Amino acid sequence: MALLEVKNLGISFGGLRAVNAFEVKIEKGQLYGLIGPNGAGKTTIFNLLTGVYKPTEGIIKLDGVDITRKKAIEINKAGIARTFQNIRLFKNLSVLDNVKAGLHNNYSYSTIEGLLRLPRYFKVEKEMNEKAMELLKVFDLDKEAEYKASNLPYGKQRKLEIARALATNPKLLLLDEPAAGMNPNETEELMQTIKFVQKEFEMTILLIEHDMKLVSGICEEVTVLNFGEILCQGETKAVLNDPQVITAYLGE
Amino acid sequence: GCGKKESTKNEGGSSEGSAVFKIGGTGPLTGDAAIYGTAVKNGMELAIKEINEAGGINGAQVEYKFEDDEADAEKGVNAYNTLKDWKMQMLIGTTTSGACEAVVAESHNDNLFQITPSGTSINSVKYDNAFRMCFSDPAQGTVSAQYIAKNNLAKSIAVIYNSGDTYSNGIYENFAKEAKNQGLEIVAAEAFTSESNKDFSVQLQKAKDAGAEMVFLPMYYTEASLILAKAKEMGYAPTFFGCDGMDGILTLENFDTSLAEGLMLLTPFSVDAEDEKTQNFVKAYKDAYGETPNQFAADAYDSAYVIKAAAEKAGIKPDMSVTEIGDAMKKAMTEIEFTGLTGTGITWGEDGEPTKEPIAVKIENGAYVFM
Amino acid sequence: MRHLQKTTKSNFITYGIVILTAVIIQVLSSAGAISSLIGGLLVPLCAYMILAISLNLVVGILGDLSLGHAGFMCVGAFASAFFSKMTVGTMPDGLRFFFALLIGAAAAGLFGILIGIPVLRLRGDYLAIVTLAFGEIIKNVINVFFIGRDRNGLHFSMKDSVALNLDSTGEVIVNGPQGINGTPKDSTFLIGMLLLLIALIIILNLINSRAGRAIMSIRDDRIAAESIGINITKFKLMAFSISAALAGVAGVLYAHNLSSLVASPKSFGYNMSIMILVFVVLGGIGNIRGSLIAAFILTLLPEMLRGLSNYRMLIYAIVLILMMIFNWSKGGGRLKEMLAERLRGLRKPRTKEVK
Amino acid sequence: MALLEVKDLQVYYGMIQALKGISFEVGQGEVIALIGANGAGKTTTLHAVTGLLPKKAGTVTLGGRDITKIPPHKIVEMGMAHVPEGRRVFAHLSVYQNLKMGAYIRREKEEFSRNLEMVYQKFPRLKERRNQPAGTLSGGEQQMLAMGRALMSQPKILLMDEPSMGLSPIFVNEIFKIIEEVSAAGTTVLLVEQNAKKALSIADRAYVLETGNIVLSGNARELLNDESIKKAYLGE
Amino acid sequence: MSFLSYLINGVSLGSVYAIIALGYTMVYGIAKMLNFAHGDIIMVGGYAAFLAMVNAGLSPLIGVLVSIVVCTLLGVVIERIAYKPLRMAPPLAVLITAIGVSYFLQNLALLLFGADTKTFKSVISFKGISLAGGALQISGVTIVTIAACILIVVGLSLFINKTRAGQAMLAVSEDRGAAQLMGINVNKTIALTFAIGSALAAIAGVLLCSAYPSLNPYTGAMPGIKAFVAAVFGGIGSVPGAMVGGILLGIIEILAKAYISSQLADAIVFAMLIIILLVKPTGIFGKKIQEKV
Ligand SMILES: Nc1ncnc2c1ncn2[C@@H]1O[C@H](COP(=O)(O)OP(=O)(O)OP(=O)(O)O)[C@@H](O)[C@H]1O
Ligand SMILES: Nc1ncnc2c1ncn2[C@@H]1O[C@H](COP(=O)(O)OP(=O)(O)OP(=O)(O)O)[C@@H](O)[C@H]1O
Ligand SMILES: [Mg+2]
Ligand SMILES: [Mg+2]
Repeated sequence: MALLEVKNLGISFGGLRAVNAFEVKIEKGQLYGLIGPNGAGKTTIFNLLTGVYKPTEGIIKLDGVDITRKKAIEINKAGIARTFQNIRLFKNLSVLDNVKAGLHNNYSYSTIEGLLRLPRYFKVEKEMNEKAMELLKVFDLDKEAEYKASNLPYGKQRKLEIARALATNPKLLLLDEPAAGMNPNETEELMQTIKFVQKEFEMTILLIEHDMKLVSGICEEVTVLNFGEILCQGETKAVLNDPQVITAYLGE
Repeated sequence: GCGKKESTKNEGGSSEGSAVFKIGGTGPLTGDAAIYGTAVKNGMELAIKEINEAGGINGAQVEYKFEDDEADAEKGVNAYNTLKDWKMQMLIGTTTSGACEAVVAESHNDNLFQITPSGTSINSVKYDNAFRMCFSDPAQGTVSAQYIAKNNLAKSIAVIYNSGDTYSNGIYENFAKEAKNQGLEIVAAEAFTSESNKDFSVQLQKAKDAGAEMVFLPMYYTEASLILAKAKEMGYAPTFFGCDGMDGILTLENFDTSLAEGLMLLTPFSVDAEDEKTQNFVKAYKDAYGETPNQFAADAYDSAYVIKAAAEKAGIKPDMSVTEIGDAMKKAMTEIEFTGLTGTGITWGEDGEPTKEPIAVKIENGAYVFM
Repeated sequence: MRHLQKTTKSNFITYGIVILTAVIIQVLSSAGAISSLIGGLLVPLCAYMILAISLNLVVGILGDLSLGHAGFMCVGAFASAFFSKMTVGTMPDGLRFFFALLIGAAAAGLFGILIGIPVLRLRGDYLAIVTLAFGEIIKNVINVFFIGRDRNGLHFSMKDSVALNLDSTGEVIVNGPQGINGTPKDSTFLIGMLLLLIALIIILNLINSRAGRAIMSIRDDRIAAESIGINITKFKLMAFSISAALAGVAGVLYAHNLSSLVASPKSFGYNMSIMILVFVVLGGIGNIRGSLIAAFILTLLPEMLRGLSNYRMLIYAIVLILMMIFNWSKGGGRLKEMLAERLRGLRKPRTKEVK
Repeated sequence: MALLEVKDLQVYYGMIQALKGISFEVGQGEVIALIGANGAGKTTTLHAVTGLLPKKAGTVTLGGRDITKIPPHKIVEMGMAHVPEGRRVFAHLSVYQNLKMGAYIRREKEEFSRNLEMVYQKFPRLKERRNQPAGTLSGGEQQMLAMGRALMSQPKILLMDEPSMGLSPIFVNEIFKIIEEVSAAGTTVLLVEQNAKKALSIADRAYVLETGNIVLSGNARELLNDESIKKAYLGE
Repeated sequence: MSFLSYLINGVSLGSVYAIIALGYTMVYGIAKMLNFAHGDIIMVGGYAAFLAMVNAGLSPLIGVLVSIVVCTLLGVVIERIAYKPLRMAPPLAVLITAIGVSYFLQNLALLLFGADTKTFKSVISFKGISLAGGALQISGVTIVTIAACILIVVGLSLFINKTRAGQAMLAVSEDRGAAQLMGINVNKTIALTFAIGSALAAIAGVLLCSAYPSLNPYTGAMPGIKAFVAAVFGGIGSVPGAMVGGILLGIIEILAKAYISSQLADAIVFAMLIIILLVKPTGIFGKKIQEKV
């Protein structure tokens, strides 16, 4: 059974049909790409998958469970975590606390235990710190653990967002243009990291990206979206050589 | 006019040696009740200056200090404590009931003699160390109802009162109680609050619809002036009956006094009174502060003279302790008989209440006429 | 963890300051070196400091502007004063005051949950106005409550005290706008300081725990917080109700310090709420220790300025404006930089810079 | 003389020095690329030039006039336009209103309609969405709007902060074509780009920024073939 | 009949709230700050007109003009001294400064003019109209106030949408940094906003005092808060919203007093406000734009 199964997903804004009849099946452990021209509806699909927008029709199933129209929190608990096209970090928290916020639901003690500083508080906080540092190390952010998140340079902020999403221990990770604003070397490094995450955490990843080097480099399959509709879907290499995709999206 | 306060100095009199009495005063000098505190401060200041010129109390000069309490209980206690640090021996205060109730608990602890010029609520003089210069709320409310019934002024009465104000509410309640006894019918009792004290159309409309012949206004004159203006605009002309807070309406700057024509009120003091005492006071006050005194100023002025009278009766000396003075004054207060601006032959009971008869006046041709 | 150590250290400095202040004042006061004015201000100071830190939980930590904090204080004050008046003489003073504290905190906390309904739907200035409205409603409604007691039990009215129909043994306990008179004077400076310390521990421990992190992440980015599974409803309500309960405790202190308690605009209206907000902003939004210091200074300032008589509130206003400008403007920033540079010789910079 | 001249520019964020005394110049009609890694100080440079950030030291001259202390709106009136990082579109205003804001310093009606036509022709998507609130545009669409808005003022010199960020490959080519067009029409361009390859291929000259210092500069074609550049910024 | 007359009274009261709210919303919408001192500028406007008319004996029209000039200057000066240094500060810091300014104006007025209330002289000589044989009265002040409101709404809307300065205001309200990049002088625009807001405060002050002729240093405080409520009610920054919000507030207040309880009227007004905001979380005219994620 596929980890993510989307059928006939659609949404309109006023008169604008932003996404129409979107379908996708992503297997466990896959690294899947979502590409398409600007305004094609990619980010909107992420928003539908994560409960930010409610679809007008369609079904979303995660690991066989119907999560359509569930609230954002429930969807996260069900196993989807994401990053945002416009970075959304907890700006005033430290880098470490950003990740620890992501650990919120997986490491638990009651508020009373926290207020009274009972032993469990210290035990769980210690575990959280260890886990968070472990994640930060993956993204080479451990040295900046105590910085305020907003003081990080852009590229590191993007990485931190991924670390935070991973901290929620998702089954499916959604990345919205993770390489935007990075130069080719930084992109290269990021590709390695994403690959590493896929392997190390046995993660299923769906990503949006305009950097074709990244897409062709790590995505196993892609879907191309155009004007809210699926233009092409399949194995990466084949799709990127599809003449339709070239005229609509890639150019040259 | 503006800017007429020539002096904001708090201390007056001479302060040579320690042979002076220290009298404190408290009341709101800022905030929206500042007008009352300022009047009390001025009245008290005027009296103490005169007393000092005339040789002081028991041969000792009097020093005084007035502290702002913003008409608030907590600030009132702060003001009281500030005065204590200054070594106050007696207190004229506080001006407003709410603050007075908090302060009197403190002064009771210290057994410090206190006379409030204008704190009208029952609890303002709850303890034996506290006396009152003005009428109490029950006195005013009850007497008003009795007066109206006795003179057959009206049968159906509407009341407009400030439900958020201790003074207004206190008078209203006692008025209502007594009205029942007197067979008067309260056809409408409409409240307002200090958050909505601009528009009185509804209250007046209800009074009118209920067919009230008289509207009783237990409130201060600033709000009453708006009510009178609105009633005129509505073409509604019942008899208006006020209480002592109404005094001052005629001297409200730029106020069209014709609006107050026919207004009746019970007041212990009237600037138009023809006795020499009042006239001298009014003149001296005008000279000093550039404005016409109201009843708060008169009560404060009297309070200072009451202290003088009682102090002389008790024979206290400035070097006595606060408690000694307190005990002596308490006793003396019940023994003196005082005649001042706000009444003649006033005596006090142990409960701190004065025996004062309110005088009913009516406004005719822009002046008070005794009835 | 270094991180944990750093915040813990900072927290203990705050506790230390509070305890030290308490000890110094207690020593001075038993030596008779404290004026009546300061002596009288001690309990209100504790109450204001508790109010400031509790409001900071909502404004600084949760990031919602609340203009109705005095309302919660009002609820705590009236609920507890009512209880104390009812039970005076039936139990030891200490026990009664303990129950009064619990009741005040619980009542205010309950109202904190009640206001949760709008809080969850509204944002920014729309929320601010609703909290303001809420505070005004509380004050207005308390002003029409009349409760009396006689041998037939409790009587209740929303009209006036006459309508209570008390018999000769009757006593009006809550008298509408005249409030509650004669509340036992149970508050002392030491109790106040103890409560302040407890409030501080609650708030600082909350901030540095799982729940606090959740609350702060909601402040920084609501959508991102939802996306990582943080329950907005739960934590917003938690912040509001804890903050309200602590404000209620401040109200209990306040009510049991003055013998007359009235829900006047001055003591429980929006002006008071704004006053508390001033403490929070001046002390630094989200900075708990700063709130304490600001509340302390700004409560004392007008009293210290009494010598200036009528100019005092004017000067207070000017000082307030100048402090804000000093804190936040470019010019003020430069001034601060200069001061910091002077200090730098003494101390190494605390924050690490991004390379 | 160069149109824009920057000398010994130093900028601080509080205690952090972001620019450590950089100098560069942009000649009339040139396309200059400014490249560098994340956090090198590119955005900071542009902000300081347009006056959005205060300068600790150094001078900036535009057309021979010292603009170091001149406020941004005056600099814009002198013919400088800036496509800022993060796009900064007026989120609640429509696309059309945003473009109108771009023409704030141009009062002429005719000029306005001509420029509007030009922008709509370069970015047909904007014409399609002219009544949509800018805040609801997709990332790429907002980027187009930010560019279009800057062009509406008919600038003498155009500063662009990563104009290709978030654009689809086909549109990245398009945007560089547009930059060339704009340049050909006589506008001087200062371009900050992560896509160094594309930037260097259309630029005349380039500067390389590293942690607040200019470490390298020269002819763009030459830099494109420079080994160290290739390694550090072109990913080859 | 009595309902009608209550309604008219509600509109009268509401029109005063509305005219105050218009000035409020102007500053609120453009400079994005809660100018808690707005009510006090209204008070200053009242005093300026009072002094001109009563003490200097000038005609009402001149009195209004004097008031407008005084308030406009005051508004600009306050902005320059107290708010401009705080351009980079968080909004809450500016809010607190505004409160400082409010205290300052109140206490300065207390020192200059004294605590005693003055009775304002209405600037409107028009007596109003009576309907239904005198049973219903619409006062002259009400009619003038409503007319002034409508004029101001139309004028402001035209100004904002049609003039360059108005466009600049729109841009500044959205993003000050980006506005600068359009060539807009942000400081000048905000100063102009304050000037207009304060001029409106002067007009509001004169009309408020004409409708409710009592003037003291605290006259503006409560109406200021009510106007704030009205502005939020109508939708923050919406000019027509401020007017509608104000009038609605007046009507609710009067009807609550008339039909429910005069003691609880304030509570009812605020409760209604909460309920309406729960149904429409951005006010009556507030635009709800979904945040793009
Ligand atoms: N809330 C909204 N209201 C109106 N239109 C919207 C809204 N959200 C998105 N749109 C429109 O829907 C379309 C799809 O937007 P979306 O953000 O999904 O594009 P995208 O594929 O992510 O593009 P890009 O690569 O540029 O980020 C766009 O044309 C956008 O203008
Ligand atoms: N507001 C700020 N406060 C503190 N430091 C900042 C601020 N803005 C930028 N910095 C720091 O200044 C340095 C230069 O940042 P700048 O944004 O100019 O870099 P950039 O070259 O544009 O990078 P990018 O490619 O990520 O956009 C970085 O180290 C950054 O962390
Ligand atoms: Mg997108
Ligand atoms: Mg940048």
